[in-house]
Amino acid sequence: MTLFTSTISILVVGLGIIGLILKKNVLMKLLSLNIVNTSTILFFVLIVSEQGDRAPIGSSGLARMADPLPQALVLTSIVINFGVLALSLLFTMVLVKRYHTLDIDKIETSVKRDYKEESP
Amino acid sequence: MILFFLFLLLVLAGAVLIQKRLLNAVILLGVFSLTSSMIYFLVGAPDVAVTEGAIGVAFVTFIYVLALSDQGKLHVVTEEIPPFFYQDKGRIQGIEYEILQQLADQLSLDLEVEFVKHSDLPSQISSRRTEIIAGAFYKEYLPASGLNITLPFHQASLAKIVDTQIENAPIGTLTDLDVTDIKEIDAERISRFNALEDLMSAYNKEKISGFISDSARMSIALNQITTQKRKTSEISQVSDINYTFAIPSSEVELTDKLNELLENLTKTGQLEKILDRYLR
Amino acid sequence: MNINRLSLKEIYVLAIVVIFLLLIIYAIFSQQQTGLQRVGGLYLKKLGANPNIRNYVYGIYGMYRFYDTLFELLIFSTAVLGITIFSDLEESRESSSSELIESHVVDASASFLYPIIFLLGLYLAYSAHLGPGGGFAGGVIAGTGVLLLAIAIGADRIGQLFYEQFMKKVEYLILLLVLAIVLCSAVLPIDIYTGNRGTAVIIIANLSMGAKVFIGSWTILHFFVKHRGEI
Amino acid sequence: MISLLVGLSAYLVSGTMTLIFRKWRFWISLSGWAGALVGLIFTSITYRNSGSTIGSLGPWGQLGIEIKIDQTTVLFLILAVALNLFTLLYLKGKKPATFYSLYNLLFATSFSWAFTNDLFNLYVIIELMSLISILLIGYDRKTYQIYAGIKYLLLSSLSMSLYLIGLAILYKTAGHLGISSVKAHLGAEPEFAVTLALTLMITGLAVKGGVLLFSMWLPDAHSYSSTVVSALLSGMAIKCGLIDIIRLSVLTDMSEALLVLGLITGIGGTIFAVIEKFPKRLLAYSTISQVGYILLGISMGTDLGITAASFHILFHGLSKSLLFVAVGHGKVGRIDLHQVNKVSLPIASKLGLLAGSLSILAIPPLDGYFSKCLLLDTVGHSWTWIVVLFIGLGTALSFVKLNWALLPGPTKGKFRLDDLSLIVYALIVSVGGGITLFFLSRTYIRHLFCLEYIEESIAILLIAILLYWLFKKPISKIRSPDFVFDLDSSLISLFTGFLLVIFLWL
Repeated sequence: MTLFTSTISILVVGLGIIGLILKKNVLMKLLSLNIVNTSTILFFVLIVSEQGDRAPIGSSGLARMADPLPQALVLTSIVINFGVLALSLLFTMVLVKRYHTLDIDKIETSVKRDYKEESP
Repeated sequence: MILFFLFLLLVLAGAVLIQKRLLNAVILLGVFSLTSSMIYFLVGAPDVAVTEGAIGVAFVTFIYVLALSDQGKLHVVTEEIPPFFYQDKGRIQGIEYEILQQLADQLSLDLEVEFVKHSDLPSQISSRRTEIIAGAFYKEYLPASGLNITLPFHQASLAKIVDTQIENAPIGTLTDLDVTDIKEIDAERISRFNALEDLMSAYNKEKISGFISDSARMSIALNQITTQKRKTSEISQVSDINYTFAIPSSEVELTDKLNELLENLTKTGQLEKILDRYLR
Repeated sequence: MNINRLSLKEIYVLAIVVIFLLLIIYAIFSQQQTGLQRVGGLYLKKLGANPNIRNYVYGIYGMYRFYDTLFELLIFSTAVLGITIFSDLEESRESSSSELIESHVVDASASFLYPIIFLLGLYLAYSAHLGPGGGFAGGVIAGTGVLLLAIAIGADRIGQLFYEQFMKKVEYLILLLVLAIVLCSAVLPIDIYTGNRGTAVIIIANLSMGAKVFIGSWTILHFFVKHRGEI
Repeated sequence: MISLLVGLSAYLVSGTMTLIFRKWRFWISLSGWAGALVGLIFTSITYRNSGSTIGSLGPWGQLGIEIKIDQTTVLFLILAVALNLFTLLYLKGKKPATFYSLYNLLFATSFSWAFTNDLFNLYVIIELMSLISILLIGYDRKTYQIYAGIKYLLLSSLSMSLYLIGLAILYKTAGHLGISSVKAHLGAEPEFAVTLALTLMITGLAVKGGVLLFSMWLPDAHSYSSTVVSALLSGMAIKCGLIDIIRLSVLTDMSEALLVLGLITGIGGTIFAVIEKFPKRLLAYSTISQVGYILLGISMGTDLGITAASFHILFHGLSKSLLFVAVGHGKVGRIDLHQVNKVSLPIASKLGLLAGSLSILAIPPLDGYFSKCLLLDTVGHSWTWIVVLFIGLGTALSFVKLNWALLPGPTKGKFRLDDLSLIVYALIVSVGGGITLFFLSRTYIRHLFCLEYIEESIAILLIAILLYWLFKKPISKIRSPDFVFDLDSSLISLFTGFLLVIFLWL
C-alpha cells in the first residue's frame, strides 16, 4: 500500500519539476517549486506509513502507531518551504517592479543589459 | 480512500501547470495543499495536517493572492473618440485599441480600458493607476508635464471649417484642443465647447462662424453638418498634428516597449492596414 | 509547452525527469522491507514513559530535537528579517486606498470572527504537547486573524494598534528565550522536561514560539498588504 | 558539545542584539567574534586530547542530535573565525544594522555546520544558510543582484527537496538519522535504493558546494554581490557543501563518482576562468576549479585525502576571500581585463592581490603550497596527478592574466585605516601555512618541502607566464558563453549531473 502512495507522490514531484524547468513565467516557476516541496514532504511521510496507522498521540490503543520522527521533521520543512517562498515572492516583486514582465528570458536579457550599462 | 485523494493531487498538480491566468493557478495550488493536508490526516499525521493547513493552504494562498490581486493588468485611460477608441455595441474598437491590445499580448497582460471625460484626464495622470493615456492624443492636446510621448502612429492635420456667410461670430473649438499657438486665430474670439455634438449644433444654428478640430473628429463632424450649410463652408488646413500615446515618465520600460511595437508595426505594414480599416 | 511542437530542449527535459522518476520508483519498490526497529519506535517507547507529553511528535521536535526547532525559528525570523529589510520599497499603486475591501459584511464578520481565530491560534499554540498543532500552526492562524482585522479596519491603523516597532524588538528577545531553553536542556545535568517543572518549560517554549511566529507572520502580511498588486 | 553551544549562542546573541541596539552594531559583532574564538579554543582542546569524537547534543544519547568533532571541524572553524575577524575589521560599521544581523547569523550557521553529523539537522542548516546568503546577495537591491538571488534560491530549494527525498529513502532502510548510527545499520554491500538515496543527497550538497554541473548559480551570485558578501560566500558558504560531502563519504565508497565530478569541476572551472574578462567573475570560476581540487582529495577515500581536502578548504577559503576583498577594495570588479591596461590600484589591494594569487598558485612559503602538496601526495603518481597539474596550469594562466592587467599600474589613494586590515590579512594568509605544524608531524612537513614539489609549482608558474605572454591576443578573443548560466539551463544541468553520478555509481 505504501509503495503505491509514495510512487504517486513521486509522480507529483516529477510533474512539479517539469513545470519548474519548462514554464517561462517566473511566478509559475514559484508555484511549481511549491508543488515540488509539498509533494516531497508528502513523500517523506508516506514512505514510512503503514496501512491503518494511528496518530502518535496518547498512550492506549491497539492499532499500530505511525512513526513520529518523519512527522516531526516534516513540520520543520513545511516552515522552511514557506520561508523560501516568501523571500522568492519578495524578489519577484522587486524584479517585476523594475521590468514590468514576468517572462524569465526577457528578465535575463534586461538584467545583463543593466549590468553592462552600470559603469564600474 | 487515500488513493482517491492522491490521484486528485496528481490531477490538481497538472491543472495548476496548465492554467493561463495566474489567479486560477494560485487558487488551485491552495486546493492542492488542502488535499495534501487531508492525506496527512488519513495517514495518521494530524500534527502535519494542521500545520500544512495553516501554513500551506491559508498563509501561502493569502500571500500569493495579495501579491497578485492586480495581476498583470495594463491600465489604459482614454476619451471615447471614434475612430481611435470607442465602444460599439459593448465591444471596444478603434485604431489605438488594436495597437494597445497587441502590446498587452506581448507583455502577457490583460488590457483594462477606462473611458473618461476630457476634463478629468489630468487628474487621471496624477493617480498612479494609469499606465497609458490614449484617445487621439497629440502633443498640443494636453499640456500636462511628466509625460513621455511615444512615436506617432498617425499623421493628420488640424482642419478649420468656415461658413462664408457669417463673419463676426466667434470660431468654435473643442475645449481639449490647445489652439492658442495657431497664429491666424486671435485668442479671444474662440468659444470653447466640451463635446463635439454641441459644437456641431452651434455651427448648424450659425452661433459660430466656423470651427477647428483635428481631422479624426472632422470626419465625424462633416456628416453632422446640415446639407445646406455644407454648400457654404469650406475646409482649410491649419497645422499638421501627429497622434501618439502618452505614458507617465516613470514608466520608462513601457515607453520603449510601445515604441518598439509601433516601429515594427509600421515596418510590417500592419499599421497601414489598421488605419485603412478605420479611417479610409 | 504544447504537446505537438516539442522543441529539443523540452524533449530532453522530459526524458531526464522520466528517468529520474523511474529510478526513484524502482528504488522504492526494490527496497527490502527492513523489519528492523527504526529509531521512531525507540522514541515512542521512551516518550511513553514521560507523563508530561502525550503528543509524541511534539516529544521529538519539542524535546529531543529542540535544536532543530531553534533553527526552524531562525529560518522564520530570517524570512521576516528579509521582509523588513525590503519593507522600505515604495508602496504599490493600490495601497493608497486603506481598506482592502470596503463592505459592511466584512466589517461585521471580522469583528465577530477574529476573537475565535485568536482563540483557536492560542489553543493550538499552547496545547502542542497534548494534541496536534504546535507553535507554528497556532502563530500563523493568529496571524491570519489579524489579517482579517486588517481587511476590516485597514492595515495602517492595525499597525499602530499593534505597536509594530516595539513588537519587532520583542520578537528577537523571544528568540533569545528559546535559545536559553536549548542551552538549559543541553547543558544542565538534570532533565528539565520531567515533573511539574517540565510542563512549565514546555508551555513556555510553546507560547514563545507561538508569539514569535504570530508577530513574524503579521509583519509579512503587513508587507504584502502594503505592496499588494505588484506582480 | 559545549564549544558548539558557546560559539552558536555567541553569534545568535550578537545577531539579535545588533537589531535591538543598532548604534553599537560593530562592537556587538566583535563580542560575537570573541565568543566564537572561545568556542574555537574549546574545540581544538577537545580535539587535541581526545581525537575525533562523536557525541550527541543534550543528555539523550542516541535519541538526540549527533555531533562530530574532527580535523575538518577544527580547520573549518579556524577559517570561519579568521574570516569573521577580517571582514568585520574591513566593514567597521559601514553597513546598516540588518546587514550585521545577517552577517552574524551567517557565521552562526557556519559554526553549527562544522559540528553536525545528523542528516536532517544538516538539511535545516543548509536551508538557513541559503536563505541568509540570498538576503546578503540581494542586499544592495540592484536588479542583477536580485536576479542572482532568485536563481540561487530556486536551485538550492529544488536541490534540498532532492536531498529530502534521498533522506526519506535512506531513513526507511537505515532507520536512523545520525551518520554514525546509519553507517552501523547499513551493512556492507548497500543495495540500489541506498546508492540512489546517497546520490540524491550528494546532488543536494553538490549544488551548495560549487561543483560545476550542479551549481551554475555560482558565477552570477559571487560576481554580482558586493565585496564582503562575495568574499564570505566564496570563502566559506561554498565550503559547507564540501564538508558534508566529506561527512557523507564515510557511509559508502563513492570514490570514482567523486573523482569524475572533481575532474569535470576542476577542468571546466579553469577553462571558464581563463576565458573570462571580468576580474570578479574570473575569481568565481577559479573557486569552482579549486572545488574540483577538494573533490579530488575526498575521492581518494584515504585519511590523507580527507586531510588534504580539509586543508585545502581552509587555505583556499583564506586566500580566495582575500582576493575578492582586494579586487573589491580597488573597485576594479567589473573592468574589462582584455582591453584595459595600467589600472590604478591602492597599495593595499595590490598587496592582497599578490599574496592571494601566489598562495593559490602554491608558491612554497605561502599556505596554498601545503594543501597542494598534500593533494599531490594523496593522488600519488596515477593519471590524476597529471590532471591536477593541468588544473594548476589553468589556474596559473588565469591568475597571471588577472595580475598582468592589475598589478603594474600606478598606485593611487593615500593610506587609509581599512587598508591596514587588508594588509594584515594578506600577511596572515601568506604566513598561515604554520597551522599545518599544529596538525601534521614535523617530519612530514619537511618531506613536503622536498625539491620535487617546489620546482613543480614554480615551473607551472613560469610556463603559465610564458603561455600568457604568447597567446595574449587569442585568449582575449574567445567570448565566454553566458547562456549556460541561465536559470533553465542550470536546472537542466543539475539533473544531467544527477544522472551522470548515478550511472557512474552503478
